[in-house]
Amino acid sequence: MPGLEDLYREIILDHYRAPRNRGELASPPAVRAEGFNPLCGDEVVLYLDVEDGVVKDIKTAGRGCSISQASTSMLSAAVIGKPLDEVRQLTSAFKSMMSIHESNLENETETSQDEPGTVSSDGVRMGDLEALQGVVKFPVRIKCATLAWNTLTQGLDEAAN
Amino acid sequence: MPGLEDLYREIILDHYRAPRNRGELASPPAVRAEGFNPLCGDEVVLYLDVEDGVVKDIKTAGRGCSISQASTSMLSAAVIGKPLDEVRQLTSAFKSMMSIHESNLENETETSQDEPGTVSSDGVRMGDLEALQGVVKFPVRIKCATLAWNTLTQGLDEAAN
Amino acid sequence: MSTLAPKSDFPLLSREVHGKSLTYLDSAASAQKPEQVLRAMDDAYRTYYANVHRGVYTIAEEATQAFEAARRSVARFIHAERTSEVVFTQGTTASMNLLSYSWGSANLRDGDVVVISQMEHHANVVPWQMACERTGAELAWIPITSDGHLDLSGLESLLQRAKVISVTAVSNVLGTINDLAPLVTAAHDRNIPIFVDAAQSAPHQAIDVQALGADAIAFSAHKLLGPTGIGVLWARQSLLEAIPPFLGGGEMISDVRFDGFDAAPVPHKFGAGTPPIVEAVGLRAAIDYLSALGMDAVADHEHRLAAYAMDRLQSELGERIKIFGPSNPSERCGVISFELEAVHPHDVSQVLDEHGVCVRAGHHCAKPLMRILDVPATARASFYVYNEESDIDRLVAALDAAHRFFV
Amino acid sequence: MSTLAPKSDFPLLSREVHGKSLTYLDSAASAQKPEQVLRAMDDAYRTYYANVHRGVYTIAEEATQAFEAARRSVARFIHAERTSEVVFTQGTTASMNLLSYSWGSANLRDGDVVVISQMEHHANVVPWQMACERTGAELAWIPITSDGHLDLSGLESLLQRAKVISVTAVSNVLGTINDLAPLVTAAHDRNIPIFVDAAQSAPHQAIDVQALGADAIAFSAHKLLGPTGIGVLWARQSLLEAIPPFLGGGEMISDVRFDGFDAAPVPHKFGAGTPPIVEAVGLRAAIDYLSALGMDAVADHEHRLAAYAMDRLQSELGERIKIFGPSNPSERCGVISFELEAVHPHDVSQVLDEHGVCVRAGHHCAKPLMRILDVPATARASFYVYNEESDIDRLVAALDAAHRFFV
Ligand SMILES: Cc1ncc(COP(=O)(O)O)c(C=O)c1O
Ligand SMILES: Cc1ncc(COP(=O)(O)O)c(C=O)c1O
Repeated sequence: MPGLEDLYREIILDHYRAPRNRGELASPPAVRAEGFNPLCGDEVVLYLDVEDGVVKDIKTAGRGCSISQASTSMLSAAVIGKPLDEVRQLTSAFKSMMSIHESNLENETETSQDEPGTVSSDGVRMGDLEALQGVVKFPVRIKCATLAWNTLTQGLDEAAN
Repeated sequence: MPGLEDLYREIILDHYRAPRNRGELASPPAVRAEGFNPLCGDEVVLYLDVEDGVVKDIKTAGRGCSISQASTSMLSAAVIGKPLDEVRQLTSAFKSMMSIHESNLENETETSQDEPGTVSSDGVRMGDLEALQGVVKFPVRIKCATLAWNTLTQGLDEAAN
Repeated sequence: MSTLAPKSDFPLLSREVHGKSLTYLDSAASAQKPEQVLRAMDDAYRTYYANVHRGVYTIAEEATQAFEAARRSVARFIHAERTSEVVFTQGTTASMNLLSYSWGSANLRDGDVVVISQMEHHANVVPWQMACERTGAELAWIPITSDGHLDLSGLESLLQRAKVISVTAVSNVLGTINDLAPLVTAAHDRNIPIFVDAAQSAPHQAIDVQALGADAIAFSAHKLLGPTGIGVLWARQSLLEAIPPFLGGGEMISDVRFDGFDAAPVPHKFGAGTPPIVEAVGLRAAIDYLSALGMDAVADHEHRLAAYAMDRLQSELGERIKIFGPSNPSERCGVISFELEAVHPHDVSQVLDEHGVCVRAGHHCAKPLMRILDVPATARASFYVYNEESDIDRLVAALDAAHRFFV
Repeated sequence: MSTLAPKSDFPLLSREVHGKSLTYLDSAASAQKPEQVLRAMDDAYRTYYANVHRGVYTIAEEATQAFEAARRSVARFIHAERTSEVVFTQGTTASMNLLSYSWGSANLRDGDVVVISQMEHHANVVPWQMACERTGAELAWIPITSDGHLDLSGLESLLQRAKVISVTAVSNVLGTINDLAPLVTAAHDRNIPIFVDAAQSAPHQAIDVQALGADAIAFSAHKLLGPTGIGVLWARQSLLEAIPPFLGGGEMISDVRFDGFDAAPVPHKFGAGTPPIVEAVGLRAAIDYLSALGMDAVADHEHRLAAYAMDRLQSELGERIKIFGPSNPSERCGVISFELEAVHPHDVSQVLDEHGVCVRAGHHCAKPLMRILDVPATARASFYVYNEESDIDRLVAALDAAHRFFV
């Protein structure tokens, strides 16, 4: 049985207690993306200022559990100033760490049978984000961790249009 | 556990094999009443010739199991030539022998907890009809036995109008 | 200072979680089952299982008798006038849908109003929203007071074009025991029916549908020590007779022709298909179990635990906790929703689980109420016959630990 | 000359009736349950029971995993492309009603035609009669041949204004295994869907919904060694997404506001209310049990018993018995309906009960077919994995005795 310390690493609690990049950006020009987990009510709002293929600035809002809010904060710290291709790599590395199968005969929230992902297979450096790895041992909470990242993808797609 | 001989008394089988008063009466003037057991498909048709408060003639048709058809045959033999008040007494004596509760908190087909009825409490002479007493030990079949009598009541009500 | 029912009757309660003994405080979501219920069901499958109705052979007859005996048991439990007023469904949700489809299609028209309250479970909201979409009727919402009671001050105007009132007897979030009498009177003064969601009241207090005066009530077996897969709709015979059938199929017909069908008499008219046979046996065993405890004793026990819990939570956690719903414990069932300062309900529930304490976190299928309370979710502890004061002590200790962990 | 599954796995089969050992020949009405299924359910209630979805604590998570694992099990059993195409309902009847209400309301209009067959169970007749009443559509009936097969010679004209075909895979009266391929082709040539009542096929032969090509199928757990209270609707993802929700309530929403609701994604959109949780666990155990036997072996076993039964019944009872349905046993499942000369089916069943032999007597929820066969009722013997030749020998002997008794 995984223990609480696997889920609530110190760095996660730190991001939860002192979230980075909280605030708003005028939208437009920034893109505003909103993510919502209907099952638990978690809410994530991202303001993205994308210029010349780089995430120039990001602000976050929303409310929810420690995992969703810490994940949002960590995401903001991880992507700020990064070129879009790196951000996309990081996103897919993060999702693969969360081992979410989109395979048909598996349930959406199902975790893989293999060992939970360590550092991404593509060799992307995850940094602090690795602290969220423990979440995969708590399948119900995976959606909390991925909500911000799904919202980011949504926002970047919108920014691309 | 009651045995088959309780249900299928010799006299019942006799009425089943050689039903009395089979046939039709022109209607009108005779009243035609039809009864139907939706659960098992038993069907009883009675032609009643009621004159001056007396069942002058009765003919029967329909098809179904031995109990429903024997009961129809026995009914026809029991009521032919009888004044209506005697017929009504017999009907209620028969139904009480079948111990059907119409009480609200009991199920329609429920049998009583007391001993199954013997000769009717009103002292009505049941004659051959008593042979049908064994049916109460087979709750599923009670509706087969009472179908003809319910149809009779229906027919007599109609004749009274 | 003890449980009402022996804890040892409930096999699951002897389980451990994370090396801790289990403190099950989620009975409002679903109750644990006593041995007596599990054995009754197992025994049915092992000794007299067959499909019901129509079978002539011994086992089929025994199964039918057991199934119909369960219907009588339910009728007695809720003091129904007739057994035939008891319809078995899949649960409260299915019962409310039966009403919203069947009663709704026969009675709701464009511009009519369906009156519900702001504290309804989705099971008593969404079916009516759907019925409104189908018929052009509209919803009107009875508001709630800051103390978590129905606010009936504006009832007159809400009822202007009302065709039905459908309300919960007990809130599954606030624990509020609603006083339904004025609503019953108001409905009947206007010759409209009143339906009651009894999902949270049937398990916890005696119900007398005749004294209550409502026209229909719905509840689920699984919250009442019984199995999943079965629930009850009780409605007045005259109402059941007046409305059209809902689900079509076997058992609910008296004849099927190429050009149409005739419905069977009530209650079979609403019993399409093979019913939850063994579940009915389980429900009966649950009712027997509760009746032996006595429903008044059950209600008292829960009031006692609710009072103890509110007292302990407030005295131990003080400003750090906010409890929703009536401040007077005697106005509520054993359901307590709360917010722990700076800790999200999900995290509360997660940390409590580590202590073996099971509480629910979320919107409790009452999103409209969450909007009114202005929270995305709450944590909820709920008590039943197998709980006692020491369970609440463990809850309080675990909450204290959770708060320290996060703040 | 033996059962396919050990008889000792089925506790009920060791029971005696009237001092005789039991010969259970009514599996088409409902199957008996193996130990493995009963233990899986009992174990769920005893060790990991809680309401599913939304719960954060360990037991709720375990219950949710078990429930969703059952969905995957069903998906694999019928070779569904996606797990999300599997919807749990109360049974075949509820599944057909979901289609007739939800698909029907979105697709049927005045003058449209719904094509069914004369051998349908009421579960695939009455819901469509009701949908026709609501929408103004009409029923058209595929006739049957004298040998008990679908008569497709007039299909073209039946399909003129057709909006859907809904047929049974196997007749619960005649035992006929229908060749659905030409119907699937005809439906898809016209761009209309075809729904299949698989209540009598899913328990008895392998199903591959992708190979079958149908758009939806329905079946019940209780005929498939599983518990009462649960059934399955499988439908293509695109169909489930296109049609509106059926029952409203908790779990089937993604949001509920005062002015309306948003439905959850498939399959939860069709999962209103607390589902039959432990029943799903039981269904999974039943599927595991059948899969271990092998569905092809199950089908072979039944063909063998059907052939043996038809041979023995005809050779021992000769002119005294009339068997309905296909004369070639390889065209039928293990279901044999018959008429015993001069003995009403009810009396047949009653006398057989005295010999410990359980057969069903009645219209088998197929009144339109009874009208075509021109009988008020039939007696029906049906076989499953726990039956063997000696059961049929006892049936034949008891029928002989019944005939002597009455004639
Ligand atoms: C062919 C067929 N369809 C539908 C049904 C109805 O199944 P259920 O009663 O489980 O809903 C049955 C079973 O009686 C059946 O044999
Ligand atoms: C007040 C109330 N109504 C309705 C329901 C729905 O019950 P079920 O999910 O058993 O259909 C619940 C239970 O969650 C409830 O608490």
